Amino acid sequence: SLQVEDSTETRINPLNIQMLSRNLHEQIFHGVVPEYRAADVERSIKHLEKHKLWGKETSLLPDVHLKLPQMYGKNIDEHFRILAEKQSLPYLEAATKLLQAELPPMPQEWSWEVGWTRYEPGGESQRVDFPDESALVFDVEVCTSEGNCPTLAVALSPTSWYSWCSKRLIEERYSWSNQLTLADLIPLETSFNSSRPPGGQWKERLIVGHNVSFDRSYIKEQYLLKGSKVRFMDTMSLHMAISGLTGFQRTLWMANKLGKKRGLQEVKDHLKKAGQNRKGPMIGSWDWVNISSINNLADVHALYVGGPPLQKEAREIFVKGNMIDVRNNFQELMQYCALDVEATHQIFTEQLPLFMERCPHPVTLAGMLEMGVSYLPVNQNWGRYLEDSQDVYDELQGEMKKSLMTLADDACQLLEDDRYKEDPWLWDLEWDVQEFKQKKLPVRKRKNSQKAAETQTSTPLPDWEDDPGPPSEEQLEGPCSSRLVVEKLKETANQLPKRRQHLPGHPRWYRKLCEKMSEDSWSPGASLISLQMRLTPKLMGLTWDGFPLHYTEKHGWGYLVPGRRDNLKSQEETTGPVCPHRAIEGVYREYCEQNSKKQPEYLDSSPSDDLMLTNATVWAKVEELSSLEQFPDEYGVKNGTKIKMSQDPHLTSKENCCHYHHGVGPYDDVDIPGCWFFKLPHKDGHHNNVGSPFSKDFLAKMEDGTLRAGRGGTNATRALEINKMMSFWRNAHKRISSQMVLWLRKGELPRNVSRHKDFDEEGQYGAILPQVVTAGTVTRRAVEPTWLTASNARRDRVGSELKAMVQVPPGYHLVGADVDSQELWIAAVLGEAQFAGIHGCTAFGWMTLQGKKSQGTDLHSRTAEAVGISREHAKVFNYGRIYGAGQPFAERLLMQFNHRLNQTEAASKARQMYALTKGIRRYRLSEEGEWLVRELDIDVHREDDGSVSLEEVRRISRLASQSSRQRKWDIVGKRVWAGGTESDMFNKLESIAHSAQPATPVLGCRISRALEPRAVRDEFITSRVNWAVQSSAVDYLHLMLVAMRWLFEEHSIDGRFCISIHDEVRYLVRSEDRYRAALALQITNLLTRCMFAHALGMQDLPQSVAFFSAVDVDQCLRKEVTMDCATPSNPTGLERRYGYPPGEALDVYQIIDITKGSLSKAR
Amino acid sequence: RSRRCHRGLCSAAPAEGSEPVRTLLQLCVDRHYIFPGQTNAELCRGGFGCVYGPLGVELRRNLLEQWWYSVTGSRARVFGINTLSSSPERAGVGPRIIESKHLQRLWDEGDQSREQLLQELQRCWSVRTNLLQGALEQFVPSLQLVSRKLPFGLAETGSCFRPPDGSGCSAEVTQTSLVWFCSPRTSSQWLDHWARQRLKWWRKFALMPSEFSSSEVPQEELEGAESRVVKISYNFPWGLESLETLSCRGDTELLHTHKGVHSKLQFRDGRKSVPHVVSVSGNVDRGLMAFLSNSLQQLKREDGRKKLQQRRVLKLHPTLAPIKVALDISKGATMELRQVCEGLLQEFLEAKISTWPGFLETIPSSVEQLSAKYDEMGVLFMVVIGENTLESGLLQVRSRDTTIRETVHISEIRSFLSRYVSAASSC
Amino acid sequence: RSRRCHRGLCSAAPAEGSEPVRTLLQLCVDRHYIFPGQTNAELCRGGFGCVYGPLGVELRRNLLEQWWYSVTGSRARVFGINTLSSSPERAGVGPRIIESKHLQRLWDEGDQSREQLLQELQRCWSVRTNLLQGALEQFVPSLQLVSRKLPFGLAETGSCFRPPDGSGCSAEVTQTSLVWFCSPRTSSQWLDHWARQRLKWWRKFALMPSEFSSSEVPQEELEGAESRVVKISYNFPWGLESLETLSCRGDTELLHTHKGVHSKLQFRDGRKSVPHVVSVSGNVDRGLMAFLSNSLQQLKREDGRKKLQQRRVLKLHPTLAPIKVALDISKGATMELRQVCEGLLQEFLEAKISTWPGFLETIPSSVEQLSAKYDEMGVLFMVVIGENTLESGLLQVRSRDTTIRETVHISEIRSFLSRYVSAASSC
Repeated sequence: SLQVEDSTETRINPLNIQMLSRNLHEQIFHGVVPEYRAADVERSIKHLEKHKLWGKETSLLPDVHLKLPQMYGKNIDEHFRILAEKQSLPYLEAATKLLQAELPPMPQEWSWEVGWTRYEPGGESQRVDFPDESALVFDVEVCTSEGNCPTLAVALSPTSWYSWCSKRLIEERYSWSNQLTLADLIPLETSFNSSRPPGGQWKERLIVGHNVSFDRSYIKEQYLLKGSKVRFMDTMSLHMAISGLTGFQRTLWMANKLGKKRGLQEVKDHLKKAGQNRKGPMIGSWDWVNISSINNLADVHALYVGGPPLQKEAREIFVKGNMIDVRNNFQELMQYCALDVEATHQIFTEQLPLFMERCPHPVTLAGMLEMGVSYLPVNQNWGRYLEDSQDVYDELQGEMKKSLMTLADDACQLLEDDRYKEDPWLWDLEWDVQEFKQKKLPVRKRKNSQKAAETQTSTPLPDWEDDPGPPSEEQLEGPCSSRLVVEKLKETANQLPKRRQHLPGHPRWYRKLCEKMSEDSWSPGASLISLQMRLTPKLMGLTWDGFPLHYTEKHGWGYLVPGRRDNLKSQEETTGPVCPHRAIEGVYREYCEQNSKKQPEYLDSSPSDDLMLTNATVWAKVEELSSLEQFPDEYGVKNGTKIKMSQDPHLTSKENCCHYHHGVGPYDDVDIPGCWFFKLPHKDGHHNNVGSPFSKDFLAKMEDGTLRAGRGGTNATRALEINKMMSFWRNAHKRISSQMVLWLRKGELPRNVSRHKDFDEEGQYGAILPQVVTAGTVTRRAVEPTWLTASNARRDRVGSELKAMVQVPPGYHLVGADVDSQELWIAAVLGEAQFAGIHGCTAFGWMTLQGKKSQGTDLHSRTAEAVGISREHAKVFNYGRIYGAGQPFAERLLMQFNHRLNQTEAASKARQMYALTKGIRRYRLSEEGEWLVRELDIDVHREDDGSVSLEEVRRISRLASQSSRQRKWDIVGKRVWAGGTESDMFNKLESIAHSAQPATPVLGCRISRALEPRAVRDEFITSRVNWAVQSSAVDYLHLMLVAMRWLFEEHSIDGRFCISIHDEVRYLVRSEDRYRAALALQITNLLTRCMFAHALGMQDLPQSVAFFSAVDVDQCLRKEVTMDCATPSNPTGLERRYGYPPGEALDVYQIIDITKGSLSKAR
Repeated sequence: RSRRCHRGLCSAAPAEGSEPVRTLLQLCVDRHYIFPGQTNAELCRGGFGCVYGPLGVELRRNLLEQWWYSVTGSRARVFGINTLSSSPERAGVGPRIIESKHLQRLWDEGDQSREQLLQELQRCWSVRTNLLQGALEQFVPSLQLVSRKLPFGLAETGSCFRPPDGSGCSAEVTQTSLVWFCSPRTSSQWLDHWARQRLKWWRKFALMPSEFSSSEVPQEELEGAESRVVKISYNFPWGLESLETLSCRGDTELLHTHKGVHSKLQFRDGRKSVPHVVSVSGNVDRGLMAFLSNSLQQLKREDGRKKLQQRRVLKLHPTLAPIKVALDISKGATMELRQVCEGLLQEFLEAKISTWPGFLETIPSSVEQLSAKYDEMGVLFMVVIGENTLESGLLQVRSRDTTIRETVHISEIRSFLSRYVSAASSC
Repeated sequence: RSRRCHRGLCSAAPAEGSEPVRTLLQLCVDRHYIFPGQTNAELCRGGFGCVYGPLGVELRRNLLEQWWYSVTGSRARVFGINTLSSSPERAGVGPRIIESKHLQRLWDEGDQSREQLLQELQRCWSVRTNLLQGALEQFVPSLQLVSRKLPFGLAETGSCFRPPDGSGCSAEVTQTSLVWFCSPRTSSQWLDHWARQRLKWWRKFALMPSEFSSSEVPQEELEGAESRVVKISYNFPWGLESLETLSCRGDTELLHTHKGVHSKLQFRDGRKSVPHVVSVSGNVDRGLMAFLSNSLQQLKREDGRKKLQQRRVLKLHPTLAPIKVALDISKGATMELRQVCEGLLQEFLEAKISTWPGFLETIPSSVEQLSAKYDEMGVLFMVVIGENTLESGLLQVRSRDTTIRETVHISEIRSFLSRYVSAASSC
């Protein structure tokens, strides 16, 4: 065995990776000295050399001296088990009571009274402050039309039923404040008007519910800054962990349930793919449908409990009805709510044992309990933020509409002299106008009027008029004669049709943009216009590389390229609008003149926002694409990545092609005289039509000038700019402004807040409880629609400062950190454990640990360099690949980054990138295959590990079938990746995914039953591979939560869990404890990583990943402590507008310096 | 952006030769926004008050009306005041006003020394250079209005006399002023609030809102008591010029105005602080020019004979447009047609729709010439009464914005116009 | 009625001892029509512009608005203009305006003779004493507007600086002016016409119309170019004072202003005559006092304990009343009640109903105290929101004129108020 060790604190492993400082290693691994086999070391060095990483200079980090708190058990795994068991014990006990209880009978009659009522088994009922048993199943119903106030609730303890009614339900009043107070919410631990529990002691209690985070947001004590020890178990989350479905599976499941297995396009595609599977028509892939369900209570109930289906009709009253409806159906609705509670109890009884079996490590449960009590402090600035954002948004919206309306008005001028016929964009709009209609008068009457007309005298005006002098007194007093004439004329209104024509003198397209005068909401002009309309790009005169845009029903948005000659003759005969191809030539000529200097190639334009993908969105993208991708055909008989474009029958044949422009097309079936039609490129491939050139996929093309407004000058350009600014708030404002904020009165705040010197009497202090589903996806990641997906503040996005609006109350700080490259490290360490069991032994691992941006040796720089793209773009590729995306994904992405790249170039770049990273597919022969090779005596070329290449497999297969015509041989056993930097990692991930019972390597949580090979065979591989990494990341988070809770309790750090957003955790901590909390966080990270290494059989940890690179100590929630979060709605930034200076970002050395390395309270 | 001025008339740095500037000013004169004259045009361009024609007066009235409504109507705690433009109490500061007969008498008496003469002048009332001082003076009496509670504001519009540099005389400018009194802690927030509100207001009436912008004045350019200043500016063809200035002014000026008597100034927040002042001061004359400049649209078009023509339209916001509708007779004016016009005119005036009595014009013009003229005047609609109006009651109504002619019945025209204007002002 | 003035401040001839006068002025100060201060009260009473409080400002705005609407909206041929209150072209007449820094510099240079100094001052811009001159100057450019046809008028409102005799300084007064150009033949008829129209206008808004009267000024009191003068006066507690002066002024001033160039001034009546001028000039500041004085009603009443009380009501015409409605909370103000008030306030402000936010007052008063206060302010209605509003949506609405409290539902109050005010203004 080899040992490269130094006598001092500093430890280096044989691959020159700096390991944990000696004192830390000893405290954590109890003196277990890692040993390395020479062969492994040698193999690793060879591998690193091959990827030009061996011998690269590495730098040493300063050692860390730290006295860790006393740890339990004989190793770190036991330590964590003991902590978690201790933390979750009271709640597990409570749960057990629920499971074992013999339930009391459900009351027949519900009490119409404000607050809680308890029902005794005997039928009598009494008012109580709150149910005080240690475990409850609980459900809240809210009449949504009346605001956010809870309406009624039912709770079930092992011994009694309870009901709760709100004051607003029982008492009728003309108006209720729309601002909720604690008194409006449901008390579970305190009596009315009190925010302290009876006896002053908070009890550990458990609340069970389906999607319980929703119910939690209506519980009074949950909004208190500190105190409650109530925890929540969510039957929906438990279900996801046991039997959850991926997004795509959910679609299939629904289709299956509705019996439309063949109706949905996606299902069709899926069946087609499944049909190509060599397993033949007998697919096992539908088995999973029966052992899973989607998330709603009724379906989950049917899955775990069965029996008659749950009735959900009554729910509609809460959704669509008002308070009066609820009052009228009170008994029925109470009953409905109680039945839900009963069903939830039944589900829970079935689920808990299953969950404990499938997620056996106690940390998982303890982590989920902690995750369920997230808390976001806010203050009066929240209201300001909502107001400002909406305000700015409305203003921009108004401005955009104004611009568009002006464009529409201006276009009307073309009606004069039919000038629209010469307009390159507007020639094919509907320009017809209507005749103004008047009723035909009956003949007799007409005669009369004719007569009247004849008798009408026409008096000429005098040549000049002298000053007539003032009107006489009579003239002033009596009705004015000219008024009488007008009044008389008004009588001709009877000749008008009953229903007035709508703007008959305006062209038809304009008419459609105007509201009818008869509408109450009428406003002048083309007020119905919006960016999404088909004529808007034309009004703006959009061009693509200088060609005017054109829309066809069949191909969506494209553009017209002038110069076509073969279809010019036909234009004499056409009756429809004729294309002014001369004018189009003029547009392009002008464009060429303006761009006479050769345009620089925008090969690597700065990434637009949709490419600044968060890790979650990268995965969403990958999943979406992989569901459409064909199954990689392992034999290569069919090409899995067929280019659909070549199949398109409407593509113009080569001879007729446009000689000077290359793009998607031309399409022959669009017969526009003098012009070829090309489609705008679609991000998902050319067979897709572009529905709007304003979708966010084209934002980057507008920024680089490919797509631009040719007319209306500033109006059109400004509209495009505004569209970009509004994008965030447009999508998010509903969710954000419906966040339920509860403001606490002074007496409801802890004294350390209300007596703090910064406490503002006129300020508001409160909280939002984000409705986090603790395990909301099949990977057990948390799901929440607002906070967990919020992007960071951007200068040009209204409202994107959202997260920074989470602001601490006086005397508190937010302490938190991002786990550095969490997913990359998890993937890497899995690969390393597989390859040689040494940290840094694979190229991928080495880059993750030691790679430096400055030396170009980190992962992203390497990919960027290898493929010739920017580092930012490379990042997207790298994450996508690790999430399981294949080459087609990379191809598509490449073309999206640079539309001037053609398919062949993109494909070759993608292939190059995959060969370098993921490696090449190689095969192990099956027993049958080995037998054939021996039998037929084939000379097979094998790698060191015995694998063969695809060509060899094909050759063997060919030879085999030659020798025996009929028989089909199954010659391939295991498939492996080889030769790439990440091959071993993928091999490990795939081996997990393909194992009979896939489970996370660290905490041993098993994959959902709906994804186990037993149920799905070889399908959903991408999801399963991804699951291995993602689910391990969840383990990581759970470990951290458990460790943090332990350290907070052990060392009396006054704080609470706030929120975790994927790889980021935040705690709300009393200001005086903030540095100790920061130290606790660093120690937590150290222990968590060690736990990972330990579980993978490596009794050591590289120093570079042991600690967070920085712990943020801040007063608001933001990605970087220095971000000022200036946006259009917050133009002056956080510091100036809200008075929040930058926070501190402290590394472990700084923290040790401040705290002297001690978690204990200073004396 | 400094400017040489002589006797109050500014000759802006970039000579006014530039085409768009000349076009704009010429149009203002031709279309009765301002009265002709070189001096007048220069005042107008320099952002000073000038002699306005009937359309300019209406535009200015509409503008002031909208300002007043938006500021005093925006919050319950803004009170309008009106202080004197000249005052004996401000003696010693600002330009002074002196009776010419008095001057004459001094002249005639002839026995005073120069010092005495100057002293005599010095004793005269001075005229204000801004509205701030007046509002500060009225702070104490206003406290009673609000029972000593903050925040509140005093709004005022009126003429001020600004000394263009170099000259001994003062030119006149109509200012708007909101002086906002708030707690020291919130003054910066209020500044932001008002800056946003004001910018929104300017943009609301603009054809191209982005030409109006706001910017923070850098710390090093602040003067006197200012601790923060935000300017709202308009991008004129001759460069960016400030329309409205908002500043955080602390409490020094307030204390100084009331001779440092803290007790009089304190408000009820339990801490006995003196309020801070946020001032919002705008230049209506320059604002008027900004809207004229912003709304002037020049559209190129080729006519039937491929000749390039320019159409100039003053697309003023319907709320601001000085004339909403013009009444004309198509051709062959007769007494009968004229009577119809007069009747309609009466009806419109009663409905407070400002109307241009084009039918009184005795020199006949073609409908095209009239349209071009009204477009340049910013008239929203041209109503044409023709021979067949007498039979059918139908009118031709041409829209400034779309150039399209629509047929409307005489019984519906008034309500259409009223609705058009009121709907446009509410959105 | 001559008055002794010192430095612009008039001490009116009849000492202000008289009871009704004191009551009126005190009420104006107490109820925020004018700001307090001896000087201010004197200015106000003397018919000069003074420092107006929020209610005074609104009343003045309403008055000016009505004047403008009645004059420019009355005939198609009245055009609004706006001239400068100071002008370089009027040098030689009227008070002069001089920059104090300039004065300072002259002082410092110290080497000029008195004559030079006076000359220097003489060269400065002068401020106007009336609006007539400005209109006369704009006659020629305006001719184009009307294609040289008569009659037509130029209307303007603005500050003028009037020299109260004896002093070397000028006080300020807001004037209204209509300058009517007509044929020499009709000018006397037009004078009568306008005199009748104007008197009608004043009386329209009066509680006691007969206090407004018109009278022809005797021939021997005419000045300068005047050939006939009619005055409209109000009978103040301190005597009759003139509010508006109408005069036939012939063509001399017009000719003089345009340096006698006949050709420029001729109009098209086939006779090449120069128009005659009829001027209508009013004093808004004094008019405001007239309406305040006219509408103040003092009612005696005995209360339950047979004690004589005085109820003072400012029964201003609904159109003029600066505040139409006050919003108050009956008692026990809660956040919820306040929210209702704020909602209503917004609704009223949007409907442009000027509203007094009484609910913001933190010192509680009884409904009786509030009514008395609002009566003195001239508030038309007091709306009281009470605890039961939250349940039933019902409000108490008390009328200033009847003192009766009516119950109105919250959904109907806005339209009730709007209708009340608009109906009152049209009759």
